[in-house]
Amino acid sequence: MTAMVTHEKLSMAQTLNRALRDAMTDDPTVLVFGEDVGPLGGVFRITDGLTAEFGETRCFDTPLAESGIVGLAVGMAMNGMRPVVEMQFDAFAYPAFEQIISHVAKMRNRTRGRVTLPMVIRVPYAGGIGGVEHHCDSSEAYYAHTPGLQVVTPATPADAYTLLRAAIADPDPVIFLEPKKLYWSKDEVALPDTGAPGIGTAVVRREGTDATLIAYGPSVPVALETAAVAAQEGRSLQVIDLRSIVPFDDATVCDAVRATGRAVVITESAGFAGVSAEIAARVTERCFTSLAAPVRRVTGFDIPYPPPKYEHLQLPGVDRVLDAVDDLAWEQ
Amino acid sequence: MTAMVTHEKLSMAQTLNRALRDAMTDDPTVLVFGEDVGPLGGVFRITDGLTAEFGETRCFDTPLAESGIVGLAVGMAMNGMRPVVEMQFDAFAYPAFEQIISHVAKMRNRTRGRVTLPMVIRVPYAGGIGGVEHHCDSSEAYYAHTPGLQVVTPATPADAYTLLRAAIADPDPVIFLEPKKLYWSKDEVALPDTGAPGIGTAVVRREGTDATLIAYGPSVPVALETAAVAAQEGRSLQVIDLRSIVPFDDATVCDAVRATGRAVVITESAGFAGVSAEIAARVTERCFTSLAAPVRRVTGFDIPYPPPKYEHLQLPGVDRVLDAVDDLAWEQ
Amino acid sequence: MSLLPSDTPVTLMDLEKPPEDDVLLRSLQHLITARRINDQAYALVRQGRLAVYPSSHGQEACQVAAAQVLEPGDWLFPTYRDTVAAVVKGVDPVEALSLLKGDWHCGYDPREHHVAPHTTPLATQLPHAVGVAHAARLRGEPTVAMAICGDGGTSEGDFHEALNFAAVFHAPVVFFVQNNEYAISVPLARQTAAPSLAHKGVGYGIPGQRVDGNDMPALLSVLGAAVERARSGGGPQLIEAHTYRMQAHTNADDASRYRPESDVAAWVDRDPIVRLRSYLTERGVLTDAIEAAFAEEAARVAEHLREGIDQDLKINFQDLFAYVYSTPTTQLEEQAAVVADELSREAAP
Amino acid sequence: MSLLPSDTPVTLMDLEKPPEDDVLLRSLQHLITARRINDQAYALVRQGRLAVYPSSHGQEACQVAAAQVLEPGDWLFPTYRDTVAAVVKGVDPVEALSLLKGDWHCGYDPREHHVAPHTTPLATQLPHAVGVAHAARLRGEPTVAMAICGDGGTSEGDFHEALNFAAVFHAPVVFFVQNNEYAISVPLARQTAAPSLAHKGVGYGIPGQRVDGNDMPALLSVLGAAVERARSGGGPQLIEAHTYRMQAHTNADDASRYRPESDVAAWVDRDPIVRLRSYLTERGVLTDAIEAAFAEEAARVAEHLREGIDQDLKINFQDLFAYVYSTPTTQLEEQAAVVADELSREAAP
Ligand SMILES: Cc1ncc(C[n+]2csc(CCOP(=O)(O)OP(=O)(O)O)c2C)c(N)n1
Ligand SMILES: Cc1ncc(C[n+]2csc(CCOP(=O)(O)OP(=O)(O)O)c2C)c(N)n1
Ligand SMILES: [Mg+2]
Ligand SMILES: [Mg+2]
Repeated sequence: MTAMVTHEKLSMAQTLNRALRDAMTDDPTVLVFGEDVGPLGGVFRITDGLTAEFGETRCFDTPLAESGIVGLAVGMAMNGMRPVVEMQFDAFAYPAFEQIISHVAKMRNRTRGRVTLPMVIRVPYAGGIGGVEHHCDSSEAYYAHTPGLQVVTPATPADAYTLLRAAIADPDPVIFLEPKKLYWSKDEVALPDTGAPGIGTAVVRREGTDATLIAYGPSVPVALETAAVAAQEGRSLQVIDLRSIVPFDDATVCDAVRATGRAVVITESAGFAGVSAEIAARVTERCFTSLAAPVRRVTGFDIPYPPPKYEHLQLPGVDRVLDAVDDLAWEQ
Repeated sequence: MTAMVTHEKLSMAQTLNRALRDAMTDDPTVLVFGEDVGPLGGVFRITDGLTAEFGETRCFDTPLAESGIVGLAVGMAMNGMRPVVEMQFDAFAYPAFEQIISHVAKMRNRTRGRVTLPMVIRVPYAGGIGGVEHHCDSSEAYYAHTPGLQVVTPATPADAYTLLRAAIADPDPVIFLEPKKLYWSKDEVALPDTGAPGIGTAVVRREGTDATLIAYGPSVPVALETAAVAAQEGRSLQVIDLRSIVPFDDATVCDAVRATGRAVVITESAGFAGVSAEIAARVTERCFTSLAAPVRRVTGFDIPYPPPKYEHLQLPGVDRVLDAVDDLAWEQ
Repeated sequence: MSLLPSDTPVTLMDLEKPPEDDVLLRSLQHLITARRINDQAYALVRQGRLAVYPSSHGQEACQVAAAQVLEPGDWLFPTYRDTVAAVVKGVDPVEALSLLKGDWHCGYDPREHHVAPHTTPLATQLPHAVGVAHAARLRGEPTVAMAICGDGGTSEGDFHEALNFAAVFHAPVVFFVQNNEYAISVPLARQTAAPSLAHKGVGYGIPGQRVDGNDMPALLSVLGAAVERARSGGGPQLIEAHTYRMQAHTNADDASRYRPESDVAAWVDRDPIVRLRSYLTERGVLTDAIEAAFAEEAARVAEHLREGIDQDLKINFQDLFAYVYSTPTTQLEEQAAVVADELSREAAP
Repeated sequence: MSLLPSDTPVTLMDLEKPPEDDVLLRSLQHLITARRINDQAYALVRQGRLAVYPSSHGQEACQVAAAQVLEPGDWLFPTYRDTVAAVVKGVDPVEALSLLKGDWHCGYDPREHHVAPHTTPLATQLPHAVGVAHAARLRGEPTVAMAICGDGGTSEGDFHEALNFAAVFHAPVVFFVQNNEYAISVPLARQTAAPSLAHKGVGYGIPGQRVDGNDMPALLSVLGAAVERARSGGGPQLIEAHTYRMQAHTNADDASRYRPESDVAAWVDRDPIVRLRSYLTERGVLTDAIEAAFAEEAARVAEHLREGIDQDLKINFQDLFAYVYSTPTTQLEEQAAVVADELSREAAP
């Protein structure tokens, strides 16, 4: 983590808003559009004030149609703009799936680099906010499995700023997943230079020597909390925040696991064929001889996201992670 | 494999057609619809003759709209029918993604079992046929990661028949993935009772003692061919055909790997966060102490499916699988 | 034909053949109960007993009409905003609101009253309605499907595909667009450049009609005729009702960010209940006694709602795993065992 | 206004102001070359030198007109069937066909002639056209986007969303529907119950027009006017050209399974080339010498195509990994190394 003296206590919602504002100020081709992002400022207020400040050609509401929104962004990116679009909630990005998979992810490749798509698709995702059905999906695996997309997800207000600025500046498309439950979490942040690294780099959020917890987005605070509890019980857990799912930072993750010899991967999404499976598989492939125990996964169950009153049972929590840590063949 | 005396040499396309015909004969609520499935019989002729035999209320063409097709099927399934719909190619199922993820997969759960959807979505998938872009996607991970879907894929004409019949008879939705390149592969098959097991069961396609190759759909023949070559080199490779990705047959797979102590997973799809990652991760979780080497994955690269003249480089082939087998720490 | 008067919104249309008085009295009773449910639910949210409520306050005439014109065997496809329509079709309001209480997603049995689970992903219920109607038609049943969506929902691809499928298959569906002028903060002008949403029928070969969405007799007449046309082989119908969202999108929304209060005020006079009440009073069929009975019934329903919502939820962790498939997979059984083990250790002293 | 004569398809429309003769001569030249490309490509498939070819044989007037009415700065959005339109807009036919030869997906540089990569997922290119046009408009550029789709494509959700976005943003897009009566085997009647596809404009507030798709002067006139309306701030336009797919969907298709040859025969007389040729001959502007020159030019292009397609492909495995991202990820570098290693071992003695 950055040792820089910070200047303001800001929520992730605020730093995301600042990132959009600063990017729009610096580059007139940056445009923001989607559903309710204009005068309302987005249902999470991430685009608050942008229409007022930059006018409604720079930040505007579209008709209610996600495939149209992403398709419009593709066309605008083909013609000199840097669109940043908002999908209102995770599950409401699904109508845009064909545009994302067949065009956003592939345009550069199918034109042999002649047409590039500098665009960002912002998706508030995951649960923990007591939301009703279709408002809490963890959809990262769909994107992460699709070659040609970059998939990024911040866990801190500082990362939110730096990663969103990097995503907007990137020549290629980025799926930018915002953990809804962290929108209101605050932190001291220095802007615009937070000191955070860019896309593709994982960071060690907490040092530890006994085992490595690997997490991203909404699961990072769970990992940190678990490490704090474990420390009281005499166990030293290291916490890695991936920040970027694609590209994946093999070096940081594998160095960490080789040092501790044990790992638990934590994700909110359903486990089966999810990002947690990829992490477990690749860490095992690369660190097998260093592993004292198989990499354990603590994930959402393989069920549709449950109703609000049941979500505490679905979400990986400290106790469930501690159970997994306990399972890591300590008797050896 | 079944020891039954077989009666006919049939291609997978033919047994799929037979399965549809027999299901429609047995159950008047079974309907087939999609694009070009009527008089044309489907671009792969899987629905050949059904309109002629059952009339155009039982097998019919729809307007060209995949979300509409799947949505129509949901409604018909809600009202007493058993629709079997065809997506013309893998990538052309993406427009139906929202319907599949938010409705097909969730209807039973969100209505606490009061509304069930007995429906099958047939998707010709994967490559190896020299197809142009959007005609060779391996899309199984998107479905397999989605709780509430069953994901099935046959590798033999017999399995094609039995699994499709089982899928149609199932009370819950099934994504039925048909490996395009195997449509024309023939085998002796006894119909209707092929002796093949139903959904959820993996089978050992070839016995072997040194290592286990785990494959499904289009990769099964690759695994078998590899095992044949390896046998000549003195290595005994066991081949498992998953048949059903969801539900996953942990027992068969893990028993096999525990016995050989080594495993290679083969899939055509991009490796990152794909089904191969899940298999590697869960086999490792469950068989860690039996493993002499990390489970290796041989998969498509993490690139959009390449042009026809390049596909031989992308597809897992015998040599690449043999290389992976060679890597399984034999010196131990 | 349009039944939307352009300049006299506070009176009712002169209908050639208005609905019978007893039908309209039943409508008024429903309207009064509907308003009461809307306001009660809103209050429950303020008290923290419901998580959120997308109210149909001001749109009750659309809600009541959509259900009142249906036969028991007909299907209703509601959105998140159409709780009251579901209730008029027969669903217990407590069950209809259990989703918003945080209990299991669809609180009612859709098959009991032929009310589909209320749908949130916009316009995705429309193809389902076509499927239900087409299946019924194949079996020779006289079922009609009433599929509701909002003005915003008309922009989604599924709206297009559903209307087109219905037209091509000549399915007995009435597509009922409640145009309340807003999709959350986005006004109709950002949703379409067409002269009306009813014009969208033209591109599918579906007859489209506009109607004043706050005029109960006109709604019954237009929707009733549409249902009968659909039932008798006339194919799908598109009806746009022009109404207004009197409150914020949900209580979580702040409408002052995007529309002035004065806009809302202009619609107060067009309140569907006031208009129907004065019509029936003028006709001399609405007495104080009847009004009192309606109010009492509405109060009873509100009380039932309060009590039902107040019931403590019994959380059963098994429910998480029980309904994903008809037979749980071994994977789900293993996962259920994890939770069972956790809970038993928590419960242990 | 419709420029589609209902009963006199073999003559041309009487236009008030037909295109100038020199424009039409250029059209004829393009038509002759276009036909030649179609037939050459078809032959190359039969010879196994192209994998597949969705021919626009019979639809060449649509192809030529769509490109001929555009300025160099305007964008064309073709489907898989619109190779010839791309060529008229400037793309080298060898490059345009490299996808179907099995070489890299998009054989040409879309930015060079403002021709988007031909799109296979139906209707998905339409929102892109809206985006390109809207971006140009925001920058004050006079660009128009010509977005082509088929009759089948109009049923997709993206068609709806694109037209609606274009209308709401008043984007300078001409949506050009080539109604060739079939979507593979599915006839128009299964695609829509609307009186015409041009009627689909009504639901978006977009003017829709029908035109005889085999009448070159009418197409130039209608499409040209649409482009100019779009360019001068008139917003999006929808044009349906009624034409016919004379051959199977692609050579891999067997049209005899779903349509009788006699249907096709009825369209032979309406051939757009024959009709334009006789018109120009009657007007006395088409001489034998000009015809000979056109034929020579077409032969030259066909030869260029044959030679280009005959070139052996140089497969460079690095290309697999080079264009996924602007900077390859470490994962892709590792994967490229796997292939490099395999190839080097194969090459080793
Ligand atoms: C596919 C999809 N995209 C976005 C949303 C988020 N959302 C919920 S309601 C709403 C506005 C809908 O407006 P309208 O259709 O007019 O219905 P109303 O709320 O006015 O009744 C939006 C954008 C959603 N539910 N589904
Ligand atoms: C989304 C999608 N679904 C299905 C297909 C498969 N497909 C390719 S062409 C075609 C028919 C298209 O018909 P139409 O739009 O009329 O164009 P035409 O081929 O007649 O030019 C179909 C179904 C596709 N390319 N994309
Ligand atoms: Mg609305
Ligand atoms: Mg066509």
